[in-house]
Amino acid sequence: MFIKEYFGTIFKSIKSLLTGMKLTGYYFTHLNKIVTEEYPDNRATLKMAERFRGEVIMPHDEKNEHQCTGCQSCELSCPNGSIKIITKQEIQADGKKKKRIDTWVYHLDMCTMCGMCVEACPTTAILMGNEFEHSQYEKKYLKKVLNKPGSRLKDGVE
Amino acid sequence: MGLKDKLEFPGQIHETPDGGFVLTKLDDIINWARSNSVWPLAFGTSCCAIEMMHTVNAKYDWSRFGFEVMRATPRQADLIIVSGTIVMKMAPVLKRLYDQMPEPKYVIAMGACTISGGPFFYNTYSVVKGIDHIIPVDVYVPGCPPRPEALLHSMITLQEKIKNDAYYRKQVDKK
Amino acid sequence: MILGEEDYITEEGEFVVNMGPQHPSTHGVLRLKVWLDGETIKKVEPHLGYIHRSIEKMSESLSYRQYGYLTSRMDYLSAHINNLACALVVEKALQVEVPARAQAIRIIIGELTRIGSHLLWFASAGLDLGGVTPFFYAFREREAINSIMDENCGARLTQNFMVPGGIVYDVRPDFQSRVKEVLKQFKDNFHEYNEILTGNVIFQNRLKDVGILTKEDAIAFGCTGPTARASGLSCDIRKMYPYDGYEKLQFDEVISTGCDSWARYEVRMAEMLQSVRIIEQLIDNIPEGDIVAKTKNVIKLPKGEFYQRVETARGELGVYIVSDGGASPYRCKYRSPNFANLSAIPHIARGYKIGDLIAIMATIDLIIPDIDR
Amino acid sequence: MTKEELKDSFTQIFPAVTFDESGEFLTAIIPSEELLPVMNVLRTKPELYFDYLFCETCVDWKDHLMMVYFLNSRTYNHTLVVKAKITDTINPQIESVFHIWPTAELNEDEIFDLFGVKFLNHPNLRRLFLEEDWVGFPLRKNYVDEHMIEL
Amino acid sequence: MNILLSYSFSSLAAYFHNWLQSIIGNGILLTITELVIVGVVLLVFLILLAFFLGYMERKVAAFMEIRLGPNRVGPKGTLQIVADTVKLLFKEGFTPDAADKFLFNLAPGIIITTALLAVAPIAFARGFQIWDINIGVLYISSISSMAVIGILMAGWSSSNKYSLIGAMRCGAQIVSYELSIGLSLVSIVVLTGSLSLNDIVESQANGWWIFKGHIPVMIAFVVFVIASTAEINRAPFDLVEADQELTGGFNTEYAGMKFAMFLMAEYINLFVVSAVAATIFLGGWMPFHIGGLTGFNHVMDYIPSSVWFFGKTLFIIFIIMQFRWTFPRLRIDQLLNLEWKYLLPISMVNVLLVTLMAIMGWHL
Repeated sequence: MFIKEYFGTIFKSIKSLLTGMKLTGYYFTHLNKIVTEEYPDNRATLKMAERFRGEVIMPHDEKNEHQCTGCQSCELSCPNGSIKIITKQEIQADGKKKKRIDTWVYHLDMCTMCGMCVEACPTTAILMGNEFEHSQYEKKYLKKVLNKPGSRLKDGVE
Repeated sequence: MGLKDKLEFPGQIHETPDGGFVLTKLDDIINWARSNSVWPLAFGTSCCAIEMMHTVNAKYDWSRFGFEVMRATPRQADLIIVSGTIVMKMAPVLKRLYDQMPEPKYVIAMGACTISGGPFFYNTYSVVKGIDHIIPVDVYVPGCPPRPEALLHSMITLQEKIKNDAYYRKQVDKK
Repeated sequence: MILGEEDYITEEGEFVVNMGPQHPSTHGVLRLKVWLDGETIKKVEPHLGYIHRSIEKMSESLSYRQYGYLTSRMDYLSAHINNLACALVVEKALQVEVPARAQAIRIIIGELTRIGSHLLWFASAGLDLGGVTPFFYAFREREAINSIMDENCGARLTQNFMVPGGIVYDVRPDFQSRVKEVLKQFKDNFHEYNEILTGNVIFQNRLKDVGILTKEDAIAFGCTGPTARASGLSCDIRKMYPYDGYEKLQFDEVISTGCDSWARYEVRMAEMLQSVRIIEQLIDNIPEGDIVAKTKNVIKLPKGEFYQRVETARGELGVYIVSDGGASPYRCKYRSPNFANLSAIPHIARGYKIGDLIAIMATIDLIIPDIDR
Repeated sequence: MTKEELKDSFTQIFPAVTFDESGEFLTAIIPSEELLPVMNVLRTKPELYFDYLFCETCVDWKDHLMMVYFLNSRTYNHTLVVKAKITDTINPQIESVFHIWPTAELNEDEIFDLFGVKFLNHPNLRRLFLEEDWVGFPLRKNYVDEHMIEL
Repeated sequence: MNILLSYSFSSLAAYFHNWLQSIIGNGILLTITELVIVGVVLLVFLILLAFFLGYMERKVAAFMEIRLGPNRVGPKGTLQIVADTVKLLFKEGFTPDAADKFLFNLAPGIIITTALLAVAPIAFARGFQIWDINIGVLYISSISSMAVIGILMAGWSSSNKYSLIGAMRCGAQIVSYELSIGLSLVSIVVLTGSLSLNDIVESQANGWWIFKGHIPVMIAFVVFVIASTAEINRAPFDLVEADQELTGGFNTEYAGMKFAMFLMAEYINLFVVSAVAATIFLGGWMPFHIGGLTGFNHVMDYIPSSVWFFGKTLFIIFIIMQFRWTFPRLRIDQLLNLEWKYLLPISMVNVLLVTLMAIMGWHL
C-alpha cells in the first residue's frame, strides 16, 4: 500500500510538472502568440483611446481664440489645486470692464487626470488630451500655461 | 515631439573640444553600456507600482531594452523608479535605499505623488511634497498613474540622458 | 479566540529580521518584524505607516463630489468599487434613486475590476512563490480588461467613473461587444492558469496546510472577503446586504472550508468565474435610460451618520461618514478590508517557515495603501 | 433580533443607556467607564453574541471624543453601534477591547496614533502610522501642522 | 574522408606543442606558457559562453512568457549581455562596512574558480580536452561541491541576515543533493567500469546510454538533471537567492564586478552540469548511432563531434532553463524532502539495480 502511494505521488507529481512544461513549451514554439507591442517603434500607429485622459488642454481656434471665461469653476472643482487661474480686468469695446483670464496655470506635475475640471467647465473651454509623453528632466517644465500668448476669448461665449 | 527634441538640457549647448580620443571612446562605450543596461530596483509603494508591473508584462515588455533584470536588493540596481507616494516615515528609508545603491545611479520620479505630492498636496500632514526634497531626480514622468507607455518613454528619456552623461555632467559643473 | 500574555513575550538573543519596508514579497511598503528560530517564525509584528497618506484627514476638507477620488488610491486594484462605496453613501444619505442603466454599468465595470484584481493577485502570488511565467499569462488578460477601462472610463487604473447619483459618461457603443470579447479571451485562457500553477505539485504543496485561519479566528480578527470565505465564513456583502442591484443577479458565494492558503487560492480562482457569470447576465440586458440622477451642484448631506459597505476584491469596505450638515464630511472613516486581514497574519504565521510567510502574504493578498490609508 | 429587542436586552445590561435611532443601525451611547463590562456581556451573552467587531473608530467633537464600535453577530446577523463618550479631551483614556475582539489591537493602535486616546490594558500600544516622536494627533480637529498646506 | 571522420584536435595540439618547443625549448617555462595560453583561451571561451547563455536564457524566458525579450541592443538584442557586463565592470565596487572584508572579497573568487576548474576534464570534441584525467567523474563531483564553501563564505561575511539565511540554506541544499548526483554518476561508472570521461564517451560508440533501453539509466538521468539543477542553485531550487523571500540571498550585499562574477559562475556551472549530463548519458561528442544501420551512422559521422557535444549540452541547458521558467520555488523542507524521501532512495535502489546488471552482464 505504502509503495503504491509512494509511486503514485511520484507519477502524479511528474505529470503535473510535465503539464506545466507542455504549456511553456507550447508558447516557446508558437512565436506568433507573442503579444508585445513595441512602444517606441509603433509611435506612428499607436492610438490612444479617445476618452483617455492624458493631460488638460485648452483648444484654440485658428484665430487664436479660446472659450475660457475665467469663471474658475474648474479651479474650484479640482480636488488638489492643480489649476490656478489668474484673471485680469479687460476693457471692452463698449467701455465695460469684463473679467478675462490672464494666465491659466496648469500644474501637470500635480494633476491626477480625474477629469473633474472638464466636467465642471460650463463652456467646454478645456478638454482632456491624449498626449502621454510628458517625461522631463526638470520639474519646472511640468508647470504649464494653457492659454497661448495673445489669445483672447471667443466672441459670444459667456 | 520626437525623442531628440526632448533632449534639452538646462543651460546652453556648446561644442566642447574633446579631452582625448581614447578616453572619449571609452566614455562612449561605458555610457552605451550603462544606458542599455538599466536594472531597476523592485521598489513600489502604491498605484504606480501596478503600472510598473504592467510595463514589465508581455504587452509592453521593457525587457526589450534590457530593463527586465529587476533586482530586489539596492546593491545591484542602477535605477530606482519611485512609483507611488512617499510619506514622511518612508522618506528616510528611500534615502537609505538610494544611498545603498552603488554609483552610478539614476532616479525616475513616477507619477504625481512623487513629483510634487500630487493628490496629497493640500491638507495632508504626512506626505512628502516631491521626492526631490530627498533624493536627486533624473527624470520626471507625470500622470496618476502614468501609462506604461509613458513609463517606457521616461526610461528612453533616461537612456538619452545617460548616453550624454559626460556632456551633462560638464553642464552641471559649470553651474 | 483570546490571546494570552505569552504571545507577546519574546526572549533575548533571538534572530530578528525586518521584512520590508522595501521587500519584494510585501507588495509595497509593509514592514514585518519577524522573530526567527532558524527558519521557523516565532513571532510577527506588523509595522505600518510607510504609506500613510492621511486620506481621512483630507476627506474632511473635500466636497462630496471630490472625496471619493482619493479612495481610488487606497485599494487601487478595486478603485472603481471604492468609488462606488463613496457614491453609495452619498446616495443613501440623500435618498437618490440611481438610474437602472447606471447601476448595471457600475456592476459590470465593478466585476471587471474584480476579475482584474484577482488576476493581478494570481500573477503576484505566482511571482512570490517563484513562478515567473504565470505572471505574464495573467497580465495578458488583465491588460485586455484595462483596455476596456481605458476606452470607456478614460483611465486604466484609477477610473474615476463615478459621481454621486450615477456615472460620469455613458459607455461607448462597442462596450458590449468588447466586454464579450474579453470575457471570451478570459474563459479560453483560464485553463492555462490551472495548467501552469494550480495543478503544479510544488505550488500545491507550498500552499496546502499553510497558514490555517479557522472560522473562529476569522471572525475574531474581522477578516472578510475571500480570506474569510476560505475559512467557511459566509460574508459576501453582495449577498448579505445587496447594493446597487446585486439582489437581482444570480451568482454563488464561493465558500471553502479548507481554512488554509490553498483554500484561499481556490476561492479567488472560483470567484473570477462567478464574476464572469454576473457580467454575462448583465451585458446583454443593460437597460436604456439616464446615466445619472439629478443632484444639486453643491451636495450637502443631512446631519447624521451614514455607513455603507461594499464588497471589494479583498473584502468588506465600509465608509463611515459623520456629517454635520456641511458640504464636506465632518469625519470620514474607511473600514478597510486589508487592515483587518492584516491583523490575522501575526496569528496565523506563527510556527511556519519563512517561505510559508510569503505564501500566507500572497494568498491573503494585501494592498498596503488600503491598510495605511 | 430586531432593533426593539436589541434595545430591550441592552437596557437590561446597562439601564443608564441613551439610544439614538436616527441612523441605519441602533446606536447605544454609554459613558466610557462602563465600556468593558457592557462589551463583555454583549460578546458572551448567548442571545446577543456580538462576535464580530467590524469597525472601531473615534470622532472628535471638540468638547468630547466619541469612541464608536460597530458590532455584528455572525450568528444572528444583527448589528449594533456602541458609542462611548470620553469627556476628558486632554488626557483621554478608555479600556481596550482587545481581549474581547483581537481585531481591535491594530484599530486601537491607529486610534491612539491619530486621536491620542490611551487604551488601558492594551498589549502593545504604539504609534502605528506615524513616527514615534510625532507631535500631536492629526485627526483631532485642533491639530495644527506646519507641513500642512491649506487649499 | 577518413581524416574528416577521425578529425581530432590532438594533432593540432601536438603541432602547437612542437612549435612552442622549438621556440622556448623544453622545461618548466614551456609548461607554464602552455598553461597560460590554455587558461586565457579557456577564459575567453567561457566568458563568451556565459554571454551566450545569458542571452539564451533571456530569450527563452521571453518566448515562454509570450514576449519578445531583448531586441534593441545590437542585432536582435545580442549585445544586451555585453552591455550588462560592461556596466557591471564599471560600477562602483562595494564592500559594506560591517562585512568581513577579506572573506567578502574572496568569496566570488572561490565560486568562480571552482566553476572554472570543473570545466577541465570535459571533452568538448573528439580529442579536445583540457585535462584527460583518469578520475574525471570523481574530480568533477568533488570540485563542484566546493562551491558551497564560496557561498557560505559570501553569506556569512556579508553580515546581512538575509545573506546568512541564504548561505545556511545553501549548505543544507548542496550537501544533500551531492549524494544523489554522486549515486547517479556511479550507476554509469559501474556500467562503463571507468571514471575517465573519455572512456565513458567511448563506451557509447554504439549507442548512448540513455537510448540503450536500460530503465535504471533513464532513472539515473532524470535524477541527475533534477539534482544538478538543485546543485547549481537554479530555480525551482534557488532558495539560496530566493528574490521574493531573501531579496537576493547570499549575494544581497554584492555589487558591480563581484556580483557579475556570481552571475558568470552561475552560467558556467550551468554549462558544466549540462556538459557532464551530456557526456555521461547522451554520449558526449559521440554522434548518434544506431547499431546495424551503417549508412545512417555514416551520415551522422559527417556532423562534427563538437556540434554533437554542444547540441546535446544546449538541449539539457534548455531543459534546465525551462524548469526555471515553469515551476514555482520549493520551500526548504520540501527541498530536503524531495532529496531524502525521493531522489536518494530511488538512486540508491537504482545503483543496486545497475550493479546487478553489470554483474550479470546484461548491459552489453
